[in-house]
Amino acid sequence: MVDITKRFVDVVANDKVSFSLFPNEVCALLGENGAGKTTLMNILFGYYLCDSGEIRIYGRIVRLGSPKDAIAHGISMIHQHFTLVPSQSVLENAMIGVEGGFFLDKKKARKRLLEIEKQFGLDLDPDAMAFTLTIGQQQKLEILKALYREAKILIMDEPTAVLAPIETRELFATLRTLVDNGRSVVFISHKLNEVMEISDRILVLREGKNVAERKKSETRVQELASLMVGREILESLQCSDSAAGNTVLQLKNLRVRNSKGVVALDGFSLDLREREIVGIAGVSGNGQTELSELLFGIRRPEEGSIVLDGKEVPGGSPSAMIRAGMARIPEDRISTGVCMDLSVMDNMILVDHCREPFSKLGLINGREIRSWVLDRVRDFQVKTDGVDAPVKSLSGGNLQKVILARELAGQPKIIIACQPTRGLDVGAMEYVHQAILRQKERGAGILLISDDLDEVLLLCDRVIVIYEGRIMGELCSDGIDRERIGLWMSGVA
Amino acid sequence: AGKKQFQIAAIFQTSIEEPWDGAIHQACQKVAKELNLKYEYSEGVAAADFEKVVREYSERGFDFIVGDAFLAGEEPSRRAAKDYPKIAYAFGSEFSPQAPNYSVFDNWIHEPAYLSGVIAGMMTKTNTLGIVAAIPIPEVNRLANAFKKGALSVNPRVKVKITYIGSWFDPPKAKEAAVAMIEGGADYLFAERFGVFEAAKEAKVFAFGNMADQNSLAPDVVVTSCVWDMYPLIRKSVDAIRNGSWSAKNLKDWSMMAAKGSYLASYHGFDAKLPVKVKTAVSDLTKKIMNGSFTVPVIETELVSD
Amino acid sequence: MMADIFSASFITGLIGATLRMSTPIILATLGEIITERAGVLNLGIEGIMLFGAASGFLATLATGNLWFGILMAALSGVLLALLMSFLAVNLGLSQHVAGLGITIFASGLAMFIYRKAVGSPVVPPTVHPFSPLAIPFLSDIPFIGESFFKQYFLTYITWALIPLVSIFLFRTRFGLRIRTMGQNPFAADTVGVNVNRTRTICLAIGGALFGVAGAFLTLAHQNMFLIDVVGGRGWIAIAMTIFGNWNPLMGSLGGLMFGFLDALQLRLQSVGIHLPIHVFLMIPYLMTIVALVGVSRKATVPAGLLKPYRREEKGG
Amino acid sequence: MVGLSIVRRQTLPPWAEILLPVAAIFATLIIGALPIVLAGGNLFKAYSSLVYGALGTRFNLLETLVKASPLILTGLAVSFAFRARFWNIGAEGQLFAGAIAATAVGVYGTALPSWLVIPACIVSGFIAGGLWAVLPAFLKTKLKVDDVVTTLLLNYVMIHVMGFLLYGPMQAAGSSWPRSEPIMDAAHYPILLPRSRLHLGLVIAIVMVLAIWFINARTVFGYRSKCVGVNINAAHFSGVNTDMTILKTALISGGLAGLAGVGEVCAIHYHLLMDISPGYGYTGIVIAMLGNLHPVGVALSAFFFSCISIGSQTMSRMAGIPVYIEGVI
Ligand SMILES: Nc1ncnc2c1ncn2[C@@H]1O[C@H](COP(=O)(O)OP(=O)(O)OP(=O)(O)O)[C@@H](O)[C@H]1O
Ligand SMILES: Nc1ncnc2c1ncn2[C@@H]1O[C@H](COP(=O)(O)OP(=O)(O)OP(=O)(O)O)[C@@H](O)[C@H]1O
Ligand SMILES: [Mg+2]
Ligand SMILES: [Mg+2]
Repeated sequence: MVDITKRFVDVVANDKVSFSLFPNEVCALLGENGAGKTTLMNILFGYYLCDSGEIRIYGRIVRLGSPKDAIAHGISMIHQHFTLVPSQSVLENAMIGVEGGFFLDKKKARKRLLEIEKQFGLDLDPDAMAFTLTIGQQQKLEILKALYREAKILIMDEPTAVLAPIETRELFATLRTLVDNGRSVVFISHKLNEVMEISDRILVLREGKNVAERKKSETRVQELASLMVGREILESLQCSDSAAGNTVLQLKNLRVRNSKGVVALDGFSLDLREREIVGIAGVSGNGQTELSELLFGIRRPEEGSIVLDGKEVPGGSPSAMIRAGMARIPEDRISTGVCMDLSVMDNMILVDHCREPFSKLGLINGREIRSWVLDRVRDFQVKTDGVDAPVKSLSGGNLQKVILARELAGQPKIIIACQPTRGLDVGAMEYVHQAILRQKERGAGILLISDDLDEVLLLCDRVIVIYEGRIMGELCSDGIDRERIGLWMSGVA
Repeated sequence: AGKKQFQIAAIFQTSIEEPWDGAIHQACQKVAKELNLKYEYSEGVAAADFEKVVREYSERGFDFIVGDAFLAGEEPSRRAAKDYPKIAYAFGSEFSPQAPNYSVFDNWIHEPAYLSGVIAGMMTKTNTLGIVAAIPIPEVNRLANAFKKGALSVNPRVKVKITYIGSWFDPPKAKEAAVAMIEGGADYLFAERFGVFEAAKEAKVFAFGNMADQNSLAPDVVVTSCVWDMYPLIRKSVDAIRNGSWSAKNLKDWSMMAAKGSYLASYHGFDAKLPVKVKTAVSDLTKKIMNGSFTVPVIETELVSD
Repeated sequence: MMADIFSASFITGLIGATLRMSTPIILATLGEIITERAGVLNLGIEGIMLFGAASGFLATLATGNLWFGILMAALSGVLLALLMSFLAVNLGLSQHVAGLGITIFASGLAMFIYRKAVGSPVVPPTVHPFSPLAIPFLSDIPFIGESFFKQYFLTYITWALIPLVSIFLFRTRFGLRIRTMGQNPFAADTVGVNVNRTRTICLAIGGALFGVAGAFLTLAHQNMFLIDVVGGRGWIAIAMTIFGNWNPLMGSLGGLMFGFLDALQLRLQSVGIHLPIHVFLMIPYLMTIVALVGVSRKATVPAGLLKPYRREEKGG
Repeated sequence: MVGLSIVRRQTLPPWAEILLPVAAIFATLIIGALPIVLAGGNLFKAYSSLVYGALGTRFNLLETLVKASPLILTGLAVSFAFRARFWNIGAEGQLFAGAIAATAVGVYGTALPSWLVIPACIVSGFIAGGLWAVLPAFLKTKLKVDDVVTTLLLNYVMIHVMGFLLYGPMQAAGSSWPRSEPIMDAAHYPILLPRSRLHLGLVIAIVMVLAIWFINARTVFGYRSKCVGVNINAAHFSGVNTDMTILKTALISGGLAGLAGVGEVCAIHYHLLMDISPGYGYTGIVIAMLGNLHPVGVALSAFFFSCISIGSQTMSRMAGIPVYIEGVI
């Protein structure tokens, strides 16, 4: 790809970016949120048309007008948000678009799929419905889809953002197999350690421009981080080690079923105290989501009780949780965190709008709200065109800042943070981590639910590992033993 | 009247394909052509727009405004008539005329309906007759009852089935209603609504048309039809307006057989098929009705299948 | 009276009528299922059916050929569906508005061309319609022969279409693509399936079925065209689509239920059982709502329904 | 989630939001021209007579305003519901419900002091229409039943309810037609201008436009209803009682449609009949979308539709074009 330029209405997402990829290599694409990585890859995938520049594949200039063209040239892309159809089986998902004849020949397709699975060591039941798959399995399915289309070039947009360490390791093994079999991979990630682990070559973008290209052997994490952000990053968090206080959240013997009626949490108990960060680690899909839903008040426990700040609260009421002083940072920012079509101001006030002085007797006090939101935007350094800009115009990091600003406004006693840095670049991640630590210093009890073990280990005072809805074990920060945690996460006691 | 061309306006709540409004429309057209009058009409006038349309014609100086006022048009047309006492109004209505200028009329075709009942009663082999009707309102019930009375007058053993299809226009449904009756044994059907003849044709039974001569729809099936002819009514009204003798009246007499406002249509192909006995009975009765020695009873209650 | 109801002829007649009356509803439901599976709610259905009824009738009136009429009905259904597609798929207008607009437009146009063609005579023109086709041998079976195998050809076709549409949706390449884009158009696009084109094709198939469903009313069940022939059957098909959980078999079952209640109601009247007609006419609607409550929990609403699909490119 | 990410960063510039409906109007006028030409009409004459018919004389203008009143109300009803993603296709049935209630008060409420009759009609009509909309909203929130279908089906149920009443308990004595007794004089909406049909309904409609504008812009409820529409999960998560918000939205939406029905009974027909609305509820959907779901936009587009409807009647008479083209346009 040479001199690719892509403009959206008001931003230049790619400005004369050049990029090349060689056979048998993993090339990483690095950059802050909004640097233009996804855009560049979407152009390579034929999903966007570039305004100028040219694309050459094996030396020949090609025109990629749609994903169909790209697929024909052996390019497949696995998007950040998976493109699976939940109500269809693995097999059906894999064969869409390359079904062969008029009728679906599932027998033949299945044979081919199983062959591919064997060749690359990916095992998935072809008849499983996509919605029953864990995130890691869904990703395998995406890779299978690509291989089913005989992809030579595989683009993966932040594939590890949603994976647990074990899954990441599996993915990397798969990627290695792919590369050894003559495929090339473009790997986008914000996790610099991973980038250093898997890639052969690293390309850094900033504000839509090439800034640097490094061989893995010639660089270090620190250098990459400063290349990305344009300044030094010091992920050395300092926090006064004050003793934890009274218990603010007590979960006793909870049993929770998920929407499919399966028991997702069983016999789950936990104490959270003031000035304490407790981490929940585990491979995703082992009850973390249900735990967060329970604490957010959108799911009811079947058994057990929740005691918030000394008072027992019934499940199933978000407002009861909020009233009891709980702040919630949701896992899925877009679908449960914000209203994408509404302005920064509207989103910022979502929780507190019915509190005085923001509203009185059912009437909204626009002036109060505006000045308060302006303060918040300033405090949290949200980058936006103004408080009236719709939040969908914000980058992922800034979106998360809006949520933090909103949730941390009321000096909450308890904070439930789910995957708070998923998809964020190192700069934003640093910011979020610091915000969490500041809350701890202030006296809040924080429950951190994260698939990112590094993050959990970095921030938490205690780590609880769950597996299939049960607590496998608990460790204090001074006795951290990665090996043990890894075993617990895979269900070995 | 005067030097200015005489102008008629008609206001219809349905489209002019609907037989009731169609009858008025045809008559107006005929009279307008015959006497070289100006004729304009509005069809499909929504209930909410009725008053606007009446007033618009009144304002534009039409001499004679006719139409169907049932339901939505009643009050608006009467209110307008009060405001324009010089203009003559005649509306299809279930209520009384309103002095000085608002007359009412209706489809008084119970007489031919009675006659067709007589034919059916004499001809039926199964002693079962059927009526497919729209909605149980007086205009419809009147015909259904007359048909039944006519049949019973010549054949006391006859049983009459009736189905109201619940709408003015749903031929497929009317057909299904007819099929059901035929399967229940009916062999002569009174088709108050469109849709019946197809069923009769398939099952080789017979039917009577309504409102217009509908023989052409199914010549093998339609014995005869009860025709409503608005021509005499419109013609006589125009004459009365022109010579200044217009007053608010119930114009129903002009829709009766005696005034040729309704009649039994020609038998067409059935002229040869009907026994002489039947034809004489009908023509005798017709004479009696015309000269007033026999009056067909008007019953407007809802009919239920025997 | 009760004896009438339990007589064999009442029951065979009832079944026969049920099949006839449900035919247009089932046809339209199948069309709507295909369209909605692809992610487009076509509220133009009522108007397209009416237009099909008119154009099919007029074509037959002009040529005397019934199959030509059916063909024209299907074609005009396709044309209107393409207009819908242009508005709702290509321009991405709200599917509600585009659909209702099509219904208003098509109803007006149907009446307009009908007037143009035949004027407004006292007695409407008629055609010689399809007659019921008795299938040899099968129609001689006692009871069921009379009700099931003496039907219009189009009714047989409709019944054949139910499994065919199922196979089409669940067993063919095209069906897989349709289901995919109804659930997740983005997924379909990223595997190289042209979302908008496929949606257009589905709309066209649906439009053809709507047109034929309308023509069934004027060319088989009846032999004339009148303004209200369709009488809300299109809206019922929309309800049946959802009632049937976007499944051709279940949707057709719903259509059958509707036909049954209507037929039953007419037949009870003719044996003198006098129900308050309006209460009775309400029942099918209420039953549909009750049924919806029952199925809603497992409803698989196509997630892409109502959402126009564009790549960011076009919007930006 | 995926769907969201597609439209994620796409905002239309504000001029496009205004231009789009205008373009739509022009498109319809051009498409509408086709059959006019086919019918052999003179296009210029046709459109000028349309404008004349709608606005040309005092009488025509006032008639246009008369027709605009119910259209504004149904348009508002739909827009208010749609804003909260409550897909209310049932304004027609809610209008009927309001009309029935107003008639009941207007006919049987003889014991009421006369100054109270009109307010009683209005309130009961609002409540009846509202409750008829709350039913599908309840099914939606509690039982997850699709609201598009239930609201649509309930229209038909209401038509039959009305049929039942008008052929049964509410039928006027001495009439076998489906009509009620006339409402008492005290229930007649006052006429605003002499020698016209312009009535209180227009004032009510305009007050409602302002009220909805106020609710949307300034109240907690309006804000919640907007959030629920944009992302119900996020709203629920943030402690908004989403079920309650939808139910209240439905109540107001149905109530507005009910008011349209009250107006038709108390100012146009003075009794209840089956054809009380020529599809005002359905037109309301198109009006709401054309008005961009904004109350002022709704008022303008309702006025526009009223012009088209009134004007095209004149057009068909003057330019010799069949009235069915009205539907086409
Ligand atoms: N469809 C679009 N319309 C308008 N602007 C867009 C669109 N897509 C992306 N952008 C803008 O282009 C820039 C680059 O976005 P892109 O998604 O490529 O960033 P990224 O590097 O992938 O970021 P992240 O790390 O958050 O995934 C951003 O400023 C973004 O707001
Ligand atoms: N698990 C759940 N799934 C779906 N909906 C739920 C669930 N739990 C609660 N709801 C609904 O969400 C809405 C908001 O509930 P919530 O309990 O927060 O309101 P509340 O606290 O009772 O009332 P208020 O808003 O007056 O404070 C309620 O209408 C409730 O029925
Ligand atoms: Mg990205
Ligand atoms: Mg609440």
